[in-house]
Amino acid sequence: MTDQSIGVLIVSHVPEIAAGLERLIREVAADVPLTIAGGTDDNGVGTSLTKIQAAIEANQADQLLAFYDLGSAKLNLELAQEFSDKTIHLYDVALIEGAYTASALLQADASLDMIEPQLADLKIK
Amino acid sequence: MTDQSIGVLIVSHVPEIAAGLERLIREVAADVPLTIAGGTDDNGVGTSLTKIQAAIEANQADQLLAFYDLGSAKLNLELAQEFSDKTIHLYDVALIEGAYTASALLQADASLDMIEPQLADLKIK
Amino acid sequence: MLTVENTLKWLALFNQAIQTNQAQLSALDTPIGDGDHGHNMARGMTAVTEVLADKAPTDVPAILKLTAMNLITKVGGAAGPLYGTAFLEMAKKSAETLEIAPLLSAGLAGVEKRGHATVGEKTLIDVWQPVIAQLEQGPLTAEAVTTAVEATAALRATKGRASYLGERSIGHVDPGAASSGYLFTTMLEAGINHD
Amino acid sequence: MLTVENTLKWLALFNQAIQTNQAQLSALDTPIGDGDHGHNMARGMTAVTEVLADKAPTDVPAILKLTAMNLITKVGGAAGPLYGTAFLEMAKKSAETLEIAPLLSAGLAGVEKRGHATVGEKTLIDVWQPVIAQLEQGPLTAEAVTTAVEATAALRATKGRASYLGERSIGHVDPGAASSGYLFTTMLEAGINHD
Ligand SMILES: Nc1ncnc2c1ncn2[C@@H]1O[C@H](COP(=O)(O)OP(=O)(O)O)[C@@H](O)[C@H]1O
Ligand SMILES: Nc1ncnc2c1ncn2[C@@H]1O[C@H](COP(=O)(O)OP(=O)(O)O)[C@@H](O)[C@H]1O
Ligand SMILES: [Mg+2]
Ligand SMILES: [Mg+2]
Ligand SMILES: [Mg+2]
Ligand SMILES: [Mg+2]
Repeated sequence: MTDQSIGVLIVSHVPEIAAGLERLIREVAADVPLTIAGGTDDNGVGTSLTKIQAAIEANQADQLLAFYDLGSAKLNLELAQEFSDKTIHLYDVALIEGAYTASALLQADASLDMIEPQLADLKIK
Repeated sequence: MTDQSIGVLIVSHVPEIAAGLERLIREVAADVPLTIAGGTDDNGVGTSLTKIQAAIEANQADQLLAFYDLGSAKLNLELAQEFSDKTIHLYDVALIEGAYTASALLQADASLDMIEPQLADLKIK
Repeated sequence: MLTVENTLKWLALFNQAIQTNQAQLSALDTPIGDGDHGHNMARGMTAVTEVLADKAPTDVPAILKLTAMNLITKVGGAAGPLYGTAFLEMAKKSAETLEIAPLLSAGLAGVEKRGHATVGEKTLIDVWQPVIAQLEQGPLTAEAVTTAVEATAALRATKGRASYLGERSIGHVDPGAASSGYLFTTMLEAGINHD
Repeated sequence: MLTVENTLKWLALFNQAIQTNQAQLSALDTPIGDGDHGHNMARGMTAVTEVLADKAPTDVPAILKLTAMNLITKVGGAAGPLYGTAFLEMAKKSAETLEIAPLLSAGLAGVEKRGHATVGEKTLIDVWQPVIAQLEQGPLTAEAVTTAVEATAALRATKGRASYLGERSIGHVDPGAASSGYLFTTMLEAGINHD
């Protein structure tokens, strides 16, 4: 149903936000490869390069659309991007609204060319 | 430290997102009156007018800055707004980034006049 | 013309239709939404049915208001505040008239205000609007209702969850339009039509 | 000029300074951030110290790289990727030269790239940049370091958590600038200065 080669990666400072957003998205995008990294290694508020790398590896897709909440998550995401073989597209958009939109569109078989203009409207960072 | 008459109200379709966002905000805005309404009455994915009204009442402030994730939360928020005596300002901005910004600024004693232009930059709905 | 009797009959038939077609309504909500519209409406109408069985109000405005409050608080999705507001506005209007066209028209105005939506956005409004237009001129037919429901397939959604899909929302019937289809076909079954 | 000996001494002294001033660094992070900078840096430097005690590498590039990897993975806040990238770039550069000014300069370039930031944005960059400028011309003094740290109070933050506060970030010393202050005063204590 969806192009399994494109997946979604969610990075939040808080484990509950990442898990909750996955729950929200699963209702509209059951088949999209989606992995999350929330909080620090001990589930505190922050981000973890190790968790981000694990989420990248665990994702079945080899091309990822990545979303994050606050700036320091982006710093770690970009580090992970440099270390990874996968193609990671990083979007400076609203986390919840952006990840939801991209996932819903992927589920409906939209191409990256259709998704990116919609994400552009959500750019706030 | 903060103007206790202005509080923050968070409405999300998912209980975990609302609770996680409260956790994120508490790190930077310990003293801001902040209440949340997440999910349906049985903690499913959706929104509940009853939960929103309870969060409005539980908030110590009588002026609330309200943030939501998806459109159907806004429908319930506006109903709650009509039923409530409090002044509720509803912002069509990115949920996480908007509520975080407003709370951090309230904690730093910023006035509504200072907060609203910053929120305007986060408008995406 | 609404009476206590035909209003209660209408709501009972609408509840039955929703319960029977719950799976279909949720299936319509799957490709362009979150797949819960049937479940949401069934939860709301179960609550309405229970509360009406408990203490049946003896006037039309009270029945409509009780329906509204239960839909608002029990549905859990966008349909709750929307149908709830529709019944709330109909309840208010019913103090003034019991003719169906102006009542539904007041309800539609409530939906449009609540949803910040208008005709052509692929929502239940696209069924309410043609239904009311026909009722204002003469009797409504079940065929006209079905036609309006099916016509939503061609529309591109610009409100609600389906709007996130842009172009990809085209080709699917709107679930809220479908549940409103049942609202109007059961209204006809209850004998309520152009007066 | 970095040697294995003075580099290890520098990192040990920096760790001590961070542990001693952990509460002060977190306090600086409270009005304009989330109050964890001291905790973050202490966690990172504890990991660095443990790993260096475990197996002390015998060349400067390896020490710097090990420091980088532990800061990147253990700090948990923005400071992790930033200090980590700084040490990683210094490690790379140290294959070429062991002079301190060009090493720190490579580190600063890494921080600027990683943080998409430049001088004047109220970050650690506002300490690194004047420190390097002075080292390029002659010996660095502890006073110059302190002056640079304190000068961040007057700046308005445009990067990191403090940037959310806009005008309200003015009047507070930047926590990352303060921890970098300790990095450079301990560097002097370890006997590392303009060659
Ligand atoms: N803003 C709106 N204005 C009018 N109708 C809307 C709006 N948003 C959603 N709808 C209607 O609600 C229906 C979806 O209801 P439901 O599935 O119960 O809500 P949710 O999307 O919250 O899960 C849509 O099919 C559409 O007809
Ligand atoms: N984009 C950036 N560029 C440069 N420095 C930054 C950036 N973001 C944050 N910093 C620095 O990091 C410090 C905060 O570190 P820390 O408290 O550990 O991170 P966090 O904000 O994630 O809790 C700031 O005081 C600032 O010096
Ligand atoms: Mg739905
Ligand atoms: Mg729903
Ligand atoms: Mg911090
Ligand atoms: Mg932090």
